[in-house]
Amino acid sequence: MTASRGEIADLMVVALARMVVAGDVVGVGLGTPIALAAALVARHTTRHGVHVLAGGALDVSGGVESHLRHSRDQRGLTPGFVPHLDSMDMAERQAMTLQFLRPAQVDRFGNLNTSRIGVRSAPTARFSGGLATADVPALLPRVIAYHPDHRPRSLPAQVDWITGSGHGWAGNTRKAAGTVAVVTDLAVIEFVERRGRVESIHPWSDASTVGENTGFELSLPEDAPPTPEPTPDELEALDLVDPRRRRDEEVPDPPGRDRRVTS
Amino acid sequence: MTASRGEIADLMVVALARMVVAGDVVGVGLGTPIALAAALVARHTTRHGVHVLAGGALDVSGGVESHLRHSRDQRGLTPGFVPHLDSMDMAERQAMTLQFLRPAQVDRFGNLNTSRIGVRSAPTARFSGGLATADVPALLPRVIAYHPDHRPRSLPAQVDWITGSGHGWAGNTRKAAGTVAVVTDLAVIEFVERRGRVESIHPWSDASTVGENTGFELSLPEDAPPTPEPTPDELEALDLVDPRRRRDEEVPDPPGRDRRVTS
Amino acid sequence: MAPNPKLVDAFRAAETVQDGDTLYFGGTVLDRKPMELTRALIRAGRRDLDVVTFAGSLEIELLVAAGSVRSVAAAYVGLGRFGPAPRYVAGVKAGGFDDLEYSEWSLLGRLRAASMGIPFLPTRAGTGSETLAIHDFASVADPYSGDTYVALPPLQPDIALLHAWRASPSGHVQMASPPQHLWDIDVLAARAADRVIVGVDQIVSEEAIASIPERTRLFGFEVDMVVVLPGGSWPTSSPPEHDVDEGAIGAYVSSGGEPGTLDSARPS
Amino acid sequence: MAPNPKLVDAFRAAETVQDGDTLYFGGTVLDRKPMELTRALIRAGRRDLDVVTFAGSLEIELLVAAGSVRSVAAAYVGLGRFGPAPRYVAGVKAGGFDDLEYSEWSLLGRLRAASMGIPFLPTRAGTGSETLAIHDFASVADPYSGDTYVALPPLQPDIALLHAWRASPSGHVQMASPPQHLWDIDVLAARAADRVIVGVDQIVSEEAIASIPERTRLFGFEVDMVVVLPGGSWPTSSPPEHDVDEGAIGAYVSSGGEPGTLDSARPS
Repeated sequence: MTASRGEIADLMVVALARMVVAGDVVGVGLGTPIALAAALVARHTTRHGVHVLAGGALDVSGGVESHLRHSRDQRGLTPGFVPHLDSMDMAERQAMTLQFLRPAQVDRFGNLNTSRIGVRSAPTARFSGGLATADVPALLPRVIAYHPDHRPRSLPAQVDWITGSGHGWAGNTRKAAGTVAVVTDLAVIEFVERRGRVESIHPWSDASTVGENTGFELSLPEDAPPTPEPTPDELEALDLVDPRRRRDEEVPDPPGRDRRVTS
Repeated sequence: MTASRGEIADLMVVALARMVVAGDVVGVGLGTPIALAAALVARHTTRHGVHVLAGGALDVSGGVESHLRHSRDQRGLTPGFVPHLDSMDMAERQAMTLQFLRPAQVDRFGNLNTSRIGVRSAPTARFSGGLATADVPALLPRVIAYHPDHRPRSLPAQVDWITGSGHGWAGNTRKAAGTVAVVTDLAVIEFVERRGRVESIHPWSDASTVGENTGFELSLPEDAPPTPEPTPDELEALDLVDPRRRRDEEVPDPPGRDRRVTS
Repeated sequence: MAPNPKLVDAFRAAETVQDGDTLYFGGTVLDRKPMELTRALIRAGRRDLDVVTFAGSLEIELLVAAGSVRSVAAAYVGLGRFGPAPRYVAGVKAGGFDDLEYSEWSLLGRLRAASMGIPFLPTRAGTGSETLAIHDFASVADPYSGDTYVALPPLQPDIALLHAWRASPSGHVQMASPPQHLWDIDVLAARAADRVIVGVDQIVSEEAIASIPERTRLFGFEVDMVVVLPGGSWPTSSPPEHDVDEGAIGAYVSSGGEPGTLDSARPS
Repeated sequence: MAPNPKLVDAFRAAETVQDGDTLYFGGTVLDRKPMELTRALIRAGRRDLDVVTFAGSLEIELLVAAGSVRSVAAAYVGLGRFGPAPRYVAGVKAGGFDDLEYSEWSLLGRLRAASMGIPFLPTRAGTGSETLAIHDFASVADPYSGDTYVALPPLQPDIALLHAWRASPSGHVQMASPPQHLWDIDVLAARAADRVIVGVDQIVSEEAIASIPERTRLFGFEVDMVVVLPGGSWPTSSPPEHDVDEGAIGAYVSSGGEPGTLDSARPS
């Protein structure tokens, strides 16, 4: 079965959005339209029982593009602006409850790498840096990762560099669960008891494809259900919050190269 | 010799102002017009090499009354407003350098009492509380006290309650000198090597009056000079910054009751 | 959408307060005091309250007169240029409640630790003060220099009660601009508290909030209840709506602290 | 009054920087980068700089291309939607300077500790991260719970270099309103640093500052030098003056990181 960039982006966005619960205050970082769209879709489908803080403004009406505007153009569209130090405090006191992160690698413990491949003094790859990736897994009640190019090097047994520590790390003194799930272009995986468990497989994939493209052993029930297609309400929300499909930008083109176009 | 409330207020203000040095950033608390006038006079006499933060606004032009206005009336008169938490940070990092405090009591070590007389559970007097009196002697490079009613119970050997610790207290890890001086309606006293030393005596007083009205032993040179009268420049500044003489409100009426009207 | 449950009346707001709660009262000295919410608490008969405020005035007078307080924690209680707070002073002298005097930095530092979500805030402020010693704070060694600092633990009031300019039904709260002195302490206390109740002079639409978003100081998700109380801070100020009613406060002082002079909301 | 010594040109400002200084570069990603001050540093031949920035972009590219840096400390270096920063990435891979990656909270927490004047800031942020471990921060036990926290020590750069909207001769600096995203980090870094140099698009009178005092973000006593540099953040943005010049950044990326494409100030 084949899937287009758009289908992949749509299903990833709604899969992330479904993990948002009423009352969540979702922080969205720089340059992650899938994360932003997911938070805004959740705000729509929960009928605004969710708040989204992105680009220093809260709940900007008008969707993804409005959140990316300059603040002077947001007057009339947002209830207010949040200085960055205030948002740091919100995270540390858990008034912010959730963040979506897009690392280069996620490993079997949910550890996240947004830093580098290889040694620090002479790496073979240097990513742009994780901003809060190192911080929020230890602060927020939960963090959810996503990766639009599910393959063994993206989901290795062990990340090359632990930028952000994963699920169930020791020493947290509040209810900070760490990275509780990763949504990829193939499946939805939750981290439970320090193990990745496949919750659902996207319609264009199957258990063996997911297993072969993951660098660590998954708990992968034979009867893992398909990830439900976007509902009419979700499709309406997607159109509302991201009519120009900024979310597609994060999916590689061609999606997943040649390994996924036929299942 | 006699002195009026106005003469006392004027000389106290200029004596305090003379201790301000160019580059000082002076924080002024609530309800202390003598402190405010002194900081503003110093700003004038140093030709603006001093900054005054009072009532949440910086360097309000127009003097004491302007600083007491509501912020909405200060537009056009101030370069800007300072949130209170920012001013706390300024103090702790010593970007604020000086504060004048008006305690109920000052003792031989420069300890300050703005809290109570007697035990905490059933005091015989309870003052309004010291706000930052407990804090700034341990934070700012220096603190200067003033008291417009110099008598033994105001300057006792030991304060009834140490709201703010005095000069030379142990444990300060930065250059926080504590309370370095007290200006009264009789004299200017500096605290040096944990001892009060009379620097000058106001024209309407003399050494024996100062000694008799102080509850602890002073270093009191026989030839202590008179506190210089306000200079023409200082008088001009006094008129500019406090034309309505709000500074007089802090001096008791009649000043010093009957003990000082004749020397 | 369902009717917004954040909009309640003062009676309902007071009902959610329990005897024995720790309550932060917003406003400073004669500005922005939540007077009408205080009256509602007293009418509801709440007792044994642990009252916290940075700089208290007439709200403390009413609570002390009503016998509602178990302790008062503050860096200042007084009536500003009108002098001492008579009921408060009499209550302290009589030992009617626990007088938990704070230094400014230690009270605000504890609220900051709570709003920052950190376990303690190290500071030099208050070193050597008997006022600080009341609280028996732990000390902490700076792991870099070895020097000793005061470790201020978080203070998380059960409820913060504020009075502000205006809010929307979803609970976005706006304050005057230019900002009134010490406004940010109200925001700090709200972020430190478990729950937040805000009385406002005006309820306005969400669109009105969005038209001047730079004046929003608290967001709906930080506010639990909004009570429409025009003049609810009377006789203290509420910018930009009204200044301090000096006549009313003078009359209170002249009466020797007769709470009846402050009984009703602002006369219109 | 004597002529105000705060107003200097970029040459004079760069002269006050020493080889080996720790410099904080203001702005975030493609906004408000002090590009013209950076060019002046390079023209002055400054070397062995320890560069700190929360989120760096083209200023880091210029400095790396010029061989001016000894280390780069940042939570992000990249060109935002234009992808990686080519010179920076090549420099890291070649080991050309020390790559002091920070987590967001630990870099900003260190600046906060400095601006708050406290010896360290305790935090849970970054626990378990190898990025945090680079810095070998001490840990501290919460004296109340006994739990262990990271103790972030103050970071006090020798100089903070910022680009802002406008300032007066006495050094009061104003920024756009509504505020641009992450503006407050520039203010934080300025308050943490020993000295502050601000390039501005406009120099205005003290009266102009006082006419909109609520936009003042840094005061004269916090600012050491003001340099009038219209377009001095080009090709990064400077609100409310101009947006990001996407064409110029695209040309830089297309050139494979040719610093000559960024050599001059904003073309008018």
